[in-house]
Parts: sequence; C-alpha cells; structure tokens
Amino acid sequence: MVPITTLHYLVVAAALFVLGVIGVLTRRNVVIVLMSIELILNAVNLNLVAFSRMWGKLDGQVFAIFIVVDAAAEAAVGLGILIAFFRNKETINVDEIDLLKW
Amino acid sequence: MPNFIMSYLGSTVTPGEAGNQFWALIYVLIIFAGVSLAVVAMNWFERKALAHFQIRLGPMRVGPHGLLQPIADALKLALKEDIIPAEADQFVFWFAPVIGLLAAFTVYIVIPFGPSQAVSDMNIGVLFMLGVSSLGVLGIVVAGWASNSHYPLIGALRSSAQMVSYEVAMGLAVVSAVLMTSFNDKGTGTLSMIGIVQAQQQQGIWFVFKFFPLGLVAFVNFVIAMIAETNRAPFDMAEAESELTAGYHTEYSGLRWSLFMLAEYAAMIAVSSIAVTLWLGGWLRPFPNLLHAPAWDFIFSLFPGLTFGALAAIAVIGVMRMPAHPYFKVQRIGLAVFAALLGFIALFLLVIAVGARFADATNLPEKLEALLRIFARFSEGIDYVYWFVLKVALFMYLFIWCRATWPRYRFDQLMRVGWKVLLPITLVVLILTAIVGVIVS
Amino acid sequence: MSAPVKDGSKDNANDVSAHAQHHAIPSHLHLETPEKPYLDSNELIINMGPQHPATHGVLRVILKLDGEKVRGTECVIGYLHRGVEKIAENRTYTMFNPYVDRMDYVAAVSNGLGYCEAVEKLLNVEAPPRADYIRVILTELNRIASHQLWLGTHALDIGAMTPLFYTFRDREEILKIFERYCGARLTTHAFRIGGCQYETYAGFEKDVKNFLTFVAPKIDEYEELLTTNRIWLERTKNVGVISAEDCVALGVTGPVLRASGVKWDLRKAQPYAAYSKFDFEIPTGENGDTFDRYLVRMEEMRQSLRIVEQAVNSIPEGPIMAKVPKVIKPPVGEIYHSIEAPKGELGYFIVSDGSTQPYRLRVRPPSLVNLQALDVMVRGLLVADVIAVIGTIDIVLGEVDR
Amino acid sequence: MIPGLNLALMAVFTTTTDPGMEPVATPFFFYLLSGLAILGGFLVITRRNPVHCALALILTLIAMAHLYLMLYAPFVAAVQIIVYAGGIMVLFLFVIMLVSIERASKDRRFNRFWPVGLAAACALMALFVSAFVKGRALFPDRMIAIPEGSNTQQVASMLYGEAGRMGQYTFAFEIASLLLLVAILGAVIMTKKKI
Repeated sequence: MVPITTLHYLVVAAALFVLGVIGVLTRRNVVIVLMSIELILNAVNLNLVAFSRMWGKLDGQVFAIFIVVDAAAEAAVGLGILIAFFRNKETINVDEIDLLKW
Repeated sequence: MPNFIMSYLGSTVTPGEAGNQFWALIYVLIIFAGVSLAVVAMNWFERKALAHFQIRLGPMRVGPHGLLQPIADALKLALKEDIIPAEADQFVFWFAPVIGLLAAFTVYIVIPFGPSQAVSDMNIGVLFMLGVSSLGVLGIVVAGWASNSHYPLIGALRSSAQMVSYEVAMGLAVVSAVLMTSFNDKGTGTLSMIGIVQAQQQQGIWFVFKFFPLGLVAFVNFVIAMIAETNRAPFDMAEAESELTAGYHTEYSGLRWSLFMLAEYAAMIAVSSIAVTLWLGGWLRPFPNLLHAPAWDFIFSLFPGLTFGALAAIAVIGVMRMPAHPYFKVQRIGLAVFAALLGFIALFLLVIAVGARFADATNLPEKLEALLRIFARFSEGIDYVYWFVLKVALFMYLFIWCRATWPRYRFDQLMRVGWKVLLPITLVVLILTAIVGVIVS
Repeated sequence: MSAPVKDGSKDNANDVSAHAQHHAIPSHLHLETPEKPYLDSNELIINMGPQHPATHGVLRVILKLDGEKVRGTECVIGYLHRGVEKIAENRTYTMFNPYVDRMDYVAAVSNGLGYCEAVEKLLNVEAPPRADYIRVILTELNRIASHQLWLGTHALDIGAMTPLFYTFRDREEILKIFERYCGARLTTHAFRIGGCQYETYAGFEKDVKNFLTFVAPKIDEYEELLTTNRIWLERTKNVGVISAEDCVALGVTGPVLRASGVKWDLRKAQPYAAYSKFDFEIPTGENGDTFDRYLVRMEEMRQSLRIVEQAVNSIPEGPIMAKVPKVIKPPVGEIYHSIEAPKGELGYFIVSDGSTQPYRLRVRPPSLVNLQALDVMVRGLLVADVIAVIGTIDIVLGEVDR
Repeated sequence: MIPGLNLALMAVFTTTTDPGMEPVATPFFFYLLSGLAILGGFLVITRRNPVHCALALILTLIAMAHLYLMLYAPFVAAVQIIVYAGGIMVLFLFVIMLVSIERASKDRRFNRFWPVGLAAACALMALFVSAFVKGRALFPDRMIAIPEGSNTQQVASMLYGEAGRMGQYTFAFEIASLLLLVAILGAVIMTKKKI
C-alpha cells in the first residue's frame, strides 16, 4: 500500500470543502446551509493539522483550535438569527428569505 | 504469537501503551463483561436499596431475596416484542440506543482500575472522557426525535439543553482537578487519568482534600453535574415519569429499551469512576503514604477477602433466617450455594493475600517462591481494583440515596442551578485553586 | 325536568339570573390566548391522559404548549362516568347508600355521611348523639387517610418517591380500624340513614387512641421529609397561585380555598353531626400557592387528630339508631345538605316526590368544582407545574365523573 | 456504530510509546476514515431530512477527529469531539427540533439556482485538482514526527506562553474568547423575545 502522505489528507480536505460549497450553494434549508459551512471549516481544519504534521510545528493545530472557536461562534449566531427569523417569517428556506425589511 | 502474548505479562504499563493489541482486546472484553455484570448487580441493588429506603422489601420472589430478578428482567425484555412505531423514523429509531451505549462504554477505555489495569493511558485521557461522554446526549436527543411523538420530543429537548449546560460546569470542575496535578516540582500537569492518580500519590493527598475546601467544592460540583449529566434523580427531567410518562424512551420497548437502561447505568458507573479517579485517589488505598509499612500493606491487602467473607456471612444469615417451610427449600439451597460461592471467593482472595505476604521470605523452595511471586502480583492487582470498585460502589449508593430522598427539579430551576449556581462556583474555585497553587508552590 | 314542586318556578328562574349577575365571573377568568407565542407554528398540543401516570386516574388534560410553557388547558372528563345520579332515581334511599361510597373512594366515609345526613334532613330525623360521635370519629379518620393518600401521590408527582410509602404505611392503620368496624376498608358504607348500623367493636376506642399516638409523630416525619426540602420549596412555592376572589368566583372549596386565605369550613360555618361540640382550628394559608395548600392539609391532619381525640374521650353512651321507618318515604320536598369532605364542600341536593326513590339526586362534588381552577392556576407555568397543580387540587376522578 | 468502535481501536492503536513509529494500520484506517468522512459530507448535502443531515455531519466530525488522532494532534481531536460533536451538533439538533421539520421534509431540497451552484463548485473542484496535480512538488512526502506525549502542553505553551513569557498566540487567544463572548451575547439578544 502507498504510504499516507500529506497530499492524501489534502485531497480528503478538498473533497469535503467542495461538498460543503455545494451544500451552501444549492440547499434551501438554512440549517443545512449552516451545516455545510461547518463542513467547509472542518476541511480547512484538516488541512491545517495535516500541514502542522508536515512541518512538524504546532502552529497549524493552534489555528485549528481557533477555527473551532470560530465555528462555535458562527453556529451560535447563525442559529440565533435563524430562530429570530423563523419566529417572524415562519420559514427557514433561503430562497424565501428575500426581504431586507418587513 | 505466543511471545507477543506473553511479552506483556511482566509489563507495568497498560496494554495500550505497550502496543499489545491482544491484551488490549482481552482488557476490553473483561471491562465489557465486568461493566455489564455491574449493571446487572446495580439493577438489583438499586431496587433493593430503594425498597428499604421506602420500607418495602423489593424483589423477593425470583431467587432468594430477588437475586435472580435482574436475570428474569433481562430475559423478559429480550423476549418482548420490539415495537417500532409506524410514524417513527425507522433507521434513527433503531440506531439511537446504540449511540448512547457506545458512548457509555467507550469511556471505560481510559478509566484506570490500577496503574497498569486500564486498556490504554491516553495523554488526553480527561478530554477523551469528557468528549465521549458528551456524545451520549446525542443518543437521547435522536431517540426522542425519532419516536415522532410529543412526550419523547419534550424529553429530548429537555435533555439536550440540560446535558450541554451541565457539561460546562462538569468540565470546569475537571479542569480544577487537572490544575491540581501541576503543583509539583516540575510544574507540569497531566491530562492522563493514570497520571492524575499518580499525582495524587506523589502529592500525598486526595484532590478532594487538597486546598481545603477548594478541592471539596469542586468535587461536590462535579458530583452534582454528574448526576445531572446521567439524567438521574433529582435531575431526571428527560425521563420524568410523572410528567413525560417516560421521556425520551416512551416509545421504546423490549431489547431496545433495555439498551437505554444499560447505557444509563454504564454511564453512571463511568462518571463515578471519573469522580473517583480525579478526586478520590483512584485505585489508591486509604493512607498509602502514612501507613506504608509492609504490615500495613498486608492488612489492607486482606480487605478484599474480608469483604467477600462479610458478604458470605450476610448470605449465611439470610439462609438461617429463611422460614423452614418446604416452599422455601429451593431458595434456601440457592442462597446457600451463593453463600458458598462468596465464601470460596473470600477464601481464595485471603489465600492469595497471605501468600503474597510471604513471597519475600527467605529459603523457600524454588517452585513455591515462583508461585508466591505470582500471588504477589495478582494480589497487588486485586487490591487496586478492589479499592477502585469500592469507591465507585459508594457513588452508586449515593445515586440511589439521592433518588430516594429528593423531589424532582423543574426544568427552569435546573437550568438556573446549572448556569447561575454551579458555573460561577466552579469558576471561582478554579481561579482560587490557581491562585492558591501559585502561592503555595 | 319539571320539578314536582310546582310553585315559584318562574321566581326561581329570576333568582338564577340575579344570582348569576351578582356572582359574575371576573373578566380575567375569561381566558383568551394572551400574547403572541414564542414560536407560532410550533405550538404543541399534548394529550395528558387519560392514560398518564400523573393524572390520578383517567383525567385527560389537553395542554397547549409553547415550548414547555402552558398556554392553555382543557380538561376532558367523563371517562369514569357511571351515572351515579341517574342510578339514584331507580334505587330506594336505602339501596342507594352504598353507591355514594364509589364516588370519592378515598373518602368514602365522608360521602356516606353527607348522603345519610341529607336524607335524615329530608326525613326530619336526627341521629342520636352516640351515632354522631362515631360518625365524627370515622369521618375525621377518613380525612386523615384521604390527606395521606393525597400527600403521597402529590409528592410522587413532584418526584419524591419515598413519602408515598410512608403515608401508605400509616394510612393502613386507619383502614384497619375501618375494617374492624364495618368489614370494609375502602368503600366502607359505614353509616345508615338515621345513625350507624354497627355498634363500635370492643377495643375500638383503644385502637383509635393507639392510632392517635402512632400517627402524630408520623405527620412530623412527613413534614421533615418535605417542608424544609429546598427542592420541594422551589417546586411548590409560587406555583399554581390562585387568589381568594378567583376561588370564590369559581366555587372552589376545601383546602384550596382555605390556602388562599378564606376561612371557610363547613364544620364551623354550618356545623353538622357533632362538630359544634369540638374545639379545633381552621388552618388558612396566605399566598394560595401549592406550598400553602400543602401546609394547610398537613395542619388539617393535626386538627383532625385533635377532633378525634376529643370525640373518643367524650363519646356518650346511648342508642346508635334513630327511629326511622323500615321503608323510607320522605315527604314531598327538596333538600340541599353539604358537609366538609376532605376535598371541599360535598353537597347533596335531593328532590323527593314522596315515593321510596328520589325523584332527582344531584351531587355537588368538590373535585369537579375545584378542577375548574386548574386552568387559572397553570397558565404560564411549565408542564412540570401542571402535574404539581393537578396533585395539589386533590381530585378523585370517581367523584369528578360520578 | 463504526466510528465509536473506531474511536476505541484508534485509542488503542495510536498511543504507541515510540513517537516515531507509525500506527499499526495507517493506510487502512486512513481510507476507512476518510471514506466515512466524505460519505458523511455527501449525505449532509443530499439528505432531505435535517436530522439525518445532522447525524451524517456527526459521522463526518467523528471521522475527522480520528484523522486528527492519526496526525498526532490528540488535543485538536478531543476539542473537535467536545466542541463539535458534543456541543455544536446538539445545538443544531435542538434548533432543528424547535423549528418545524414536517414542512421542511416535504419541500424541495435544492434552491432554484442549484445548477449554477453546482457548476461553481465543480469549477472549484477543478481548481483543486489542477493545484494538486501541478503543485505536487510543493507538498513533500514527509511527515515530521511531533512528540505526541506532550502535545497538549506544547499547544498550551503556544497559547498561554510559559514561565511568565507571553505565548505566540496569547493575544489571538484572548481575542477569540472575546469573539465567543460577543457571539453568546448576540445569540441571546437575537433569540430573546423581550430584553
């Protein structure tokens, strides 16, 4: 078997990233769009950790932790907006969210 | 292969560290069997203890003093019809109990029953434990959702909010224990579960008494959070039977329901083990530093045998107190056999303990000395496991005691306690621990 | 139904409307959905019951929930309806006596007492003093038993398992006394129209006195378990609050009314049986919350012990049955008689057409009337509080549905 | 089931004493885990029911945590499990249950512009592929051993600094905590009915 190199991890991360982008661009449900964003952030994380392993430095892991923090903040705010929105409009579909003010 | 298997035997590290998959697997199987047995025993003990709190007798019919009741229950549950509601989400409904069970059992990988009596010693042991036990909530939430019914849904909503909230307090309490490990010469702490117990040994104090009362407060907070985390009374919001019939597992039946029960009890034992490891010195016997003479070692190594002896004696009293009516004949015989079994185990343990005492004696025949050396090693392991299990058993009693004593909190009160009482207290304790630690060391 | 009492039916109608105007229900009790819900489309409608561990039988409460917050309740009753009132129209007065025991089956003695006294009033006979004393003793013992059962189940609803078994252990002693007195434990049928059928058995007084010394510390024991328990306090204080005005407007009686601060007890207000001869207090609360109702009932148990003690020490000798004809044929007329049952005012309205059977018999069951207060009490509270409030109203579905 | 079991196995297999030693079955576990991760990602964007999507995402997250373990980043793996799988995903499930899903499960899955989105994503993928093919030399086939045993301590000293000296990322770390605080406040303010 081919030994696993950094490139393998990068390919996996790229695949996940593309999946996340597809989800963000095509799905209607906001919750799933948010999940796709988590997918993208995770792909980035995998890259960072793989590079950290490649160079033998821990900076990548530290960045990964920052990104996890960021993802948590994003999820909290995103879901908060979602709840507030749902309360007023009773929909969670992106293509029905088309008013700047109501 | 035999070399691979035998090579681990003299080792003083866990099989995970030694990289020995065979023994790791054996340990996993032993722990799995042991935890399952403990759950069964806990089931019986809970019903009996609860009954005696409530001036009842509890199970008495199946086997002497209901000893076989858990087995009868398990059989009944396994044979019951496994109902999946028509409107339920089939796959998720099927899968939910498995998540909870896996999360509950996976925690045991890092729980040290002794310095080498663990599957693996991970250097992120505490984090692993926190992370995996936090996965257990997924099983509950998903089960409540998949049932497609109102009561389970409310149970799931309650439990998701509750467990996420109490995880915060729990994590902070754990951090204060981890912080205590770093107050040594080198100034470095550890997240390894074995390392934490060893730190307590080196510092010569259980962390529950360290920086009194800081350790104690953190410990009490952890215990409260852990009761909430396992959904037990008085925090059993998720399955409050008088409110939500059975909460998240209302729609479950038969084997799948029993998986939930298994997961709940396994999780109880797991979190108790964590509390014991972090604050109560894990496998350490009482006063390992003060009473360190070989004679003391010997006396404490007799405890396992004596405990089983006491249990056997209780069983014998039970035999004698049984009415002399032919109806009770089978039960008498059964209990007598059980007593004999306990007595035999007690004898075995005592022989080993006594044998281990004389392992270092001079001018022994060579074969006897080899045997006694094995005894000594065996006795040591039994000691560790015994003290660990004893402490965990006290926690199990605590769980039952709480359940028998207190009414149930209401949901908003529960959240208030979690966020406005436990969290600030643990934060303050954490900060004070750091300050006191810096001042002292 | 046209009443056999011919005169003044029109006047009666006027009376009713005037009455209704006078006691118009305050506007805030007409409950509309007050505010915009938190999540509109997510209003959960939950059927609590008729099969539910905490609805004390077959009560069905339809809860409208916003998250866990209760926005409205609707009680659906009648699952235990047996047509007791209709049965009465086809039974003689004597034959109907056992049926009333099946209404509030945890306080059967009180039910029997109310019925017997109502018929006695209709017949214009009075039970002899000794019978009155026996009635008081048994009724008060039954009040303790009823409150004990209430306490156990109420605590169980709130999550404390243990008090249930303590109260059942002690209730057992009362049931033993009943069993020795009349052979039945629950549906006692202890009294007859005109007195009591059975003379007290030998050792009755000793049994009762033993019970008094036995149970007084037990009541303290219950209080020890609960009264100062933090969780119990948090679960009951300021939960299910109902004001005195609302209680009066809704016709709520019994401990629920007294816990709201109204000192109204039929044993004092219109004494029946031998109650005027005894010295006892009427405990009242202040806040009208679940905790006050708990305290009021606990104190009522102690007061009942006082009454029983006085009664058993001064029980007179004499006959136990008044002179009552073999075939009971009350004169034409109607009567309303009510007593203070453990749960509130238990009233019997009997219309007699002069035959051996009642023309119409109507029961005013305290549980049914008190259950009206549920909606007022639980609006805006959480699901867990609904359970606590159902427990604290102390309903028995046999009586609600009849 | 498989991720949980794996977590157990990985815990056993990756904690070897020799930091330079490769874990026992690296390629096998790599392909298994990355397969699971990609499968999970695929399910996230295709499943109709949001709860199924969330479960698929949890599968991905747990598989990713194992990949971190394989990359000798146990601390990041633990954070991933605690924060993502135990925290964020429960939040997601909570919100999914709070907003009605009956309607969502009957709706169209994709928005009107899905071909555009798909095309854009495909273009992105082409970019990645070309970057990997052309820039093969940029990614050397090397894996420098990171001492795993003290991973947590090293991460900590980068974040907090040691012995009185500020760490490289201490300031960024504090900023991140501030970000979290702001996010919490924002979420609370947005979801609260009346403040």
